[in-house]
Amino acid sequence: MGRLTEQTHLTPTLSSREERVARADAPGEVGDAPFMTDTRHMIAETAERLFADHLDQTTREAAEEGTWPAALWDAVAANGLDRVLVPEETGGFGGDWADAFVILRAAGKHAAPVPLAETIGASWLLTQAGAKLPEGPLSLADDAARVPWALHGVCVVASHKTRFVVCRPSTEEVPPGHNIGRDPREAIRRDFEPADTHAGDVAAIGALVRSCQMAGAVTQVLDLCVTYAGERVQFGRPIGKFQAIQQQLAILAGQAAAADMAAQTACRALDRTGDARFEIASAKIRTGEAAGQACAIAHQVFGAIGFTEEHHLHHLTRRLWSWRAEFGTESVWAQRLGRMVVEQGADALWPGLTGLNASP
Amino acid sequence: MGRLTEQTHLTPTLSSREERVARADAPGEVGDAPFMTDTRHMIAETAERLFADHLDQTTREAAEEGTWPAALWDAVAANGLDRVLVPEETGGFGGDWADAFVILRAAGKHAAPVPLAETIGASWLLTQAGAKLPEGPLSLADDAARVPWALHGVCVVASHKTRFVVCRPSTEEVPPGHNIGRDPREAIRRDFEPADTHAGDVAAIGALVRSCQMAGAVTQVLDLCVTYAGERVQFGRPIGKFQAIQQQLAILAGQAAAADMAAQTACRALDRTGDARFEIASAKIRTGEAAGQACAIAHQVFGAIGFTEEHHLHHLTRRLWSWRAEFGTESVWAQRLGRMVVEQGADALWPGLTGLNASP
Amino acid sequence: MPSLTFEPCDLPPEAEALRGEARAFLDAELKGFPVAARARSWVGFDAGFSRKLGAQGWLGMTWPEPWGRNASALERYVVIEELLAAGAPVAAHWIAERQSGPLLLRFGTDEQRERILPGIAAGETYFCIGMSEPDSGSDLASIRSKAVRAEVNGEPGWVVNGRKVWTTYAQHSHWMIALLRTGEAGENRHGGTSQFLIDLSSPGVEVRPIRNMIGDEEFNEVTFDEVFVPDAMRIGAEGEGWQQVTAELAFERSGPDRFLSAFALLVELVRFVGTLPPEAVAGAHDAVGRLYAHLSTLRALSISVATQLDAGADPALEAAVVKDMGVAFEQSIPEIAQQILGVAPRVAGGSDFEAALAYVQQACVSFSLRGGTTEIMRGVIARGLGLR
Amino acid sequence: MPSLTFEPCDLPPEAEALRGEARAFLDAELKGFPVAARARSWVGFDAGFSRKLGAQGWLGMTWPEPWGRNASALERYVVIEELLAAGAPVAAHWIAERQSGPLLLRFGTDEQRERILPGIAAGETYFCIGMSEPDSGSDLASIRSKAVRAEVNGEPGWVVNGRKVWTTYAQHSHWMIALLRTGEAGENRHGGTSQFLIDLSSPGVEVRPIRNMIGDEEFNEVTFDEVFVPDAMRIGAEGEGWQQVTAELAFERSGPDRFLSAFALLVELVRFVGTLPPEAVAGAHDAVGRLYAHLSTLRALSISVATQLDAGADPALEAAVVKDMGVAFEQSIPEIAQQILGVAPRVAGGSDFEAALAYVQQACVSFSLRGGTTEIMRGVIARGLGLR
Repeated sequence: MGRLTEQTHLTPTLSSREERVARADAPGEVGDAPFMTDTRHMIAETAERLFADHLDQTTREAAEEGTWPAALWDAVAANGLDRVLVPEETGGFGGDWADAFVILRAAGKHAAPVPLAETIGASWLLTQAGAKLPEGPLSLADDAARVPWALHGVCVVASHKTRFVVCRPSTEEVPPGHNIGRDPREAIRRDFEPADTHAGDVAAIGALVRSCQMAGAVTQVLDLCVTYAGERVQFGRPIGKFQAIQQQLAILAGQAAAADMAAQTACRALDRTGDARFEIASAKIRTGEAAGQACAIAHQVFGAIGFTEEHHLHHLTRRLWSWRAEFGTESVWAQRLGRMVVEQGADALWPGLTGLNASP
Repeated sequence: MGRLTEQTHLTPTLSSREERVARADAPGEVGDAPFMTDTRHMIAETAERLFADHLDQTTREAAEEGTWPAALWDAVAANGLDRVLVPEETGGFGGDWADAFVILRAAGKHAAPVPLAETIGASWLLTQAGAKLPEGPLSLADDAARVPWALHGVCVVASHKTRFVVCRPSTEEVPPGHNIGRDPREAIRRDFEPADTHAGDVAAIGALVRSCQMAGAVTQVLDLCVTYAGERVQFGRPIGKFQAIQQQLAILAGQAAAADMAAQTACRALDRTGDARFEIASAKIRTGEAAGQACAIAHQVFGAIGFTEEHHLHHLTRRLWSWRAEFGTESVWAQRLGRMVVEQGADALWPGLTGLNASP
Repeated sequence: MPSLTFEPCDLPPEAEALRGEARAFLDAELKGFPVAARARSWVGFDAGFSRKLGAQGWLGMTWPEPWGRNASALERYVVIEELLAAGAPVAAHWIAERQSGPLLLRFGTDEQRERILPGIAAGETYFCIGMSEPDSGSDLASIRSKAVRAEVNGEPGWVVNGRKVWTTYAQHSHWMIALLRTGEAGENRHGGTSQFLIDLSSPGVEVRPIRNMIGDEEFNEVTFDEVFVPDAMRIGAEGEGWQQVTAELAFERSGPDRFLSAFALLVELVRFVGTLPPEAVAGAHDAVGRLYAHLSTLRALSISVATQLDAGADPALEAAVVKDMGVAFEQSIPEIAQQILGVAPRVAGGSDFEAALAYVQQACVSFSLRGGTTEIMRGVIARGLGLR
Repeated sequence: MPSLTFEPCDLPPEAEALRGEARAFLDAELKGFPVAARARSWVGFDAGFSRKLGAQGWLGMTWPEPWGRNASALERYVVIEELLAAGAPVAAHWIAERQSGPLLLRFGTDEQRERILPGIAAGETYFCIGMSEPDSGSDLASIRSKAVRAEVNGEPGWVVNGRKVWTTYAQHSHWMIALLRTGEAGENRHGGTSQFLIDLSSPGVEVRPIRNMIGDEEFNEVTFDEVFVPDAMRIGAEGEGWQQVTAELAFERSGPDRFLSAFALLVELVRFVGTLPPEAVAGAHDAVGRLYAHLSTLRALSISVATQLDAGADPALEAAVVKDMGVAFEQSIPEIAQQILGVAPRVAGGSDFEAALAYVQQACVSFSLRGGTTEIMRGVIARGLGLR
């Protein structure tokens, strides 16, 4: 077993995982075990607890000022969350994207200021390409002008035309930069000596991990809003009793459900077939749209309180705005997906959606 | 004075019109007389009364089945509403687009099934081009595949590249067709012998008259909704007492105000400078968007009642859907307008909006 | 906080196994069926087609023997979504098979089942639902049509007076399941109503079709003037009408008809975009991509709810969420199509795509009326979130 | 039906005559003023700039002599819109000149006017507004901060205790106009409050800046601990506070700040679209065209309301409509910009456009908080329509 088990005293059995993989691979077998297996529940709880334990206001503020949250990352690494997709033979947990999803969703819910999504995505690309996996946190970038945590000396997996390269940018010449989420995004020089390039779609994997994070953050925004609407009194009653607020939160609940489903669907598709181009594009579009609506509704519900530094809401909404745009906005992915749909043809639309491509 | 005065005993004085025009032409003079002059109020009232008197359910249904509403059109023509923009010298009323606006708004409010907007627009184009004005109702078309009232033997002013032609299509070879508004829109053969082509932008004038009609129809939809919401009781009180309905109708009120203002602004710009490219594009975009929102909100408020043939609402909403798309959808005009805005340059945006193009 | 439960689910192999068969059947049956007719889908009434589906064993398939063959709700789900995606005319049997049959299985008597279910399963017996009244749209507690106990020729029963509106295809239906007042409402406003099976050929029943704004006669007004209904035709317990109806409404909310009503138009939209020149296509691709993302997500959510229903759970909140988003999705399609098409849809005289667009543009305003308005759906969701 | 009145209006020549002058002044003063700073506009605090405006005679210009020069509200409108379009830092004098001065002219005493108005007109005296409290956001009837009659050193006055929140730039302001409880609310919930001028340098006043989520210290919490306020600093009649405040709120609603807050970003957006390659530009043109249509219409509506105000009418309903649509417009800009830009806005390390976008993306959530939330605005409109 990977480190996750050793460190947290969870006891998922390897045999159950193997069984499940075997079933999914069986020819003609479309069904799958329930998404939330016991193992996956335990992974989710571990991640939840870890972020809850290590993230307080002070840590967040320090991270947003540029301090590396060492204790948090060390706990992540000690529990092997960053290596969830790395095979056991090479020291990882040997999980799949459905496992990665519950970790990334938890990271999103907690707006965790560490490159966990980047590390998970990069480690998968490296593993798929059969490349050596560097130690420590990794970055993942499809744009040399905004590389996550480049200043912190992490190793970068960056897109290079349709392939990718691995590099470790010198931190000395990198000007600091950050996104709206106040997570570091720095420009790196492109004149590094690339090692060999590898096959792998950085933009797609980046879009996938961001979709998973957004699913978590949107769900958490809903949670904050519903709780607040039940507590905050205006005009003599909780604001959640006003029909206008109720209608807004009903919309938000739908967005949260859609974001969660879209991201999970993409993870499952990638696990199952290795080709999730349609599902990843759909996930980035749908979670991004949900993110936009969630931020707008939440700030409307919270009013001035939600606009203060003191309230937790903005840790989520600022990151949602950033994640929406990173690794391709909804427009970018919608054009890509729309082109694929149109190219496969109108009469293939339904067969493609249902996964049955020809009448028998 | 033109026929409008003779028939309806209105007494606008020509001198007041001339004065106004003179003032607007004065160099350095930006201000204008109030938009709703007494004359214009009388024109509006005449039009309102005329449509109210001549449009009942039977007339509407017959018109939508293809019967020419002769009594209605004769009243329109007898009052000279169709010739509002034709100079007095050639037998018209000698009005301006601000006058035409109040007529077209009334026609829109009443969803009048006659080619009045087409006739007003076409007569203006012909007059501007110094061309002969044919007798009777006119059509106006920027698409030979959907010519308003072509089957009724009206004379058609049709776009021809960047200019226009006048023709009278044979009704024998025209297959019947209609838009969602159930007003006739027929395909004509393009192999007619065009008379000389004339200078004039059919698409722009078509967009302008449709904008004015939409402004009227959206206002009327708001009116119907507010009245209905005050009367219809559900769960023990008028539905207008529910906050969710109130919020929707507040949105609708804003849309109606915006549509009305955008259409009027375009009419005024055309009267004043003869160049209203920005304002007409803005009007078609803004009234079209208002139309879309108005239809959605109104049908939501009215529920099943509004979906029946018996209720008046659909006479308005079906035409709004049609008018939105005719003479260019919002997208078509937005791309055209966006290109103009970008071409004049970012630093000309504010000077252009305010009509002051250079610092002194 | 009460939370929404949407696990991603696959349709099981036994359900997927039906897909190819259904698709082949539909390919053959609907060969040459025009796009504008496909766009009508579950509003298209074709008794002959319904009988063929019955002959295939695809109506009432989830019902227990001897009425059905005990198929899972997910097998039925596959058949239904194939029907809707093909734009098959399913209106004739739609309500009978989806709502009335299940209601009788749950609350009906053996006599009622024996008399009625075989006809539904054969695609020959059609139903309409009598809930709304002129003065009660969404507010079912305010209904006034009455059933009063009476005995006629020695048979115990009820005399019904009143009026029902918005009854879909009552003019072609054999039966109505009517919600009628049989007593006082009581404190919670929801008591005092009962459900009845009313034979629409009974003396005193008058059906008046109401043309809708598209020109179709889909809705009807049904008037009852001293109509005798035998007590044997009462469904469930006296006074339990509201509870039974509420359960019935939940069946309606999360099926594939909540996002596939306009699927035929979507197919034509994709076809049209394929013909656009390269310089005009970026915006159209953008729109198609977003529509696809919404549709695929809605389908995954709907399958998740269907799986929960099949497992005996009560995902009422989740069903309301799917309905609310499904309606918003469907209503966005004509808007988007029109902006992409760049010209006006036409009722007559234009292309198939234009005609389908014209139909859906008008019909889509009614999508949100069926099974609860948008305000009501969002109220249900808000209650589920613990806000009400 | 009560209807909205929006006549199209031109700004009169005497107002337009100021435009060139204002623009020339701003061109000179703001040379090299960075885009990200312009995007802050009415949140940008610069006392030196405010004093320069005062020296130009552009603060309090509509006030009667001797405080102002009796200019029309439309002359002021032109100056204000030029300031906002240029993204000038107007926050220092903004509230004092727009709300506090007019309030004192309407309800204040001669002594109050003499003491305060000259400083406002000179751009030297700044105000904040103390309405909201921790437990009353939009619900002003529920305020609890109290003023109790007292005499200190023979001077009649009031002792104030309580806490105000969301007071914009209280830390830089000389005065607060505070709404305080001076009696029981009474039946309609709106009685028992009065307004006071509070010198923020008084003993017992504590101002604590609250950092907002962008990192700015714009809002403050102000605590009053036994603060003495002379009776001469009461504004208007005792118990009339709510009525006065309601009138004051209406001033806020329809000005050009309701649709020009993000104008600097819009200019950069147009500049950016000008650099796009032809194959990517159709969607961007589409977006720019729609934004322009909205902006030009909002401006026409706003000018119409300003003209009605100038003519002494009370277009409260129309003002609420402009505010509601203006906020929706402004909040749509970052969304659209981001989809067009295609990459993430950056707080640091990116272009001017990216920085401005990052600022507006975050700041725009606060646009709807100022002068009444969206729900409240729509409630005001619904009341105007006769629905409430």
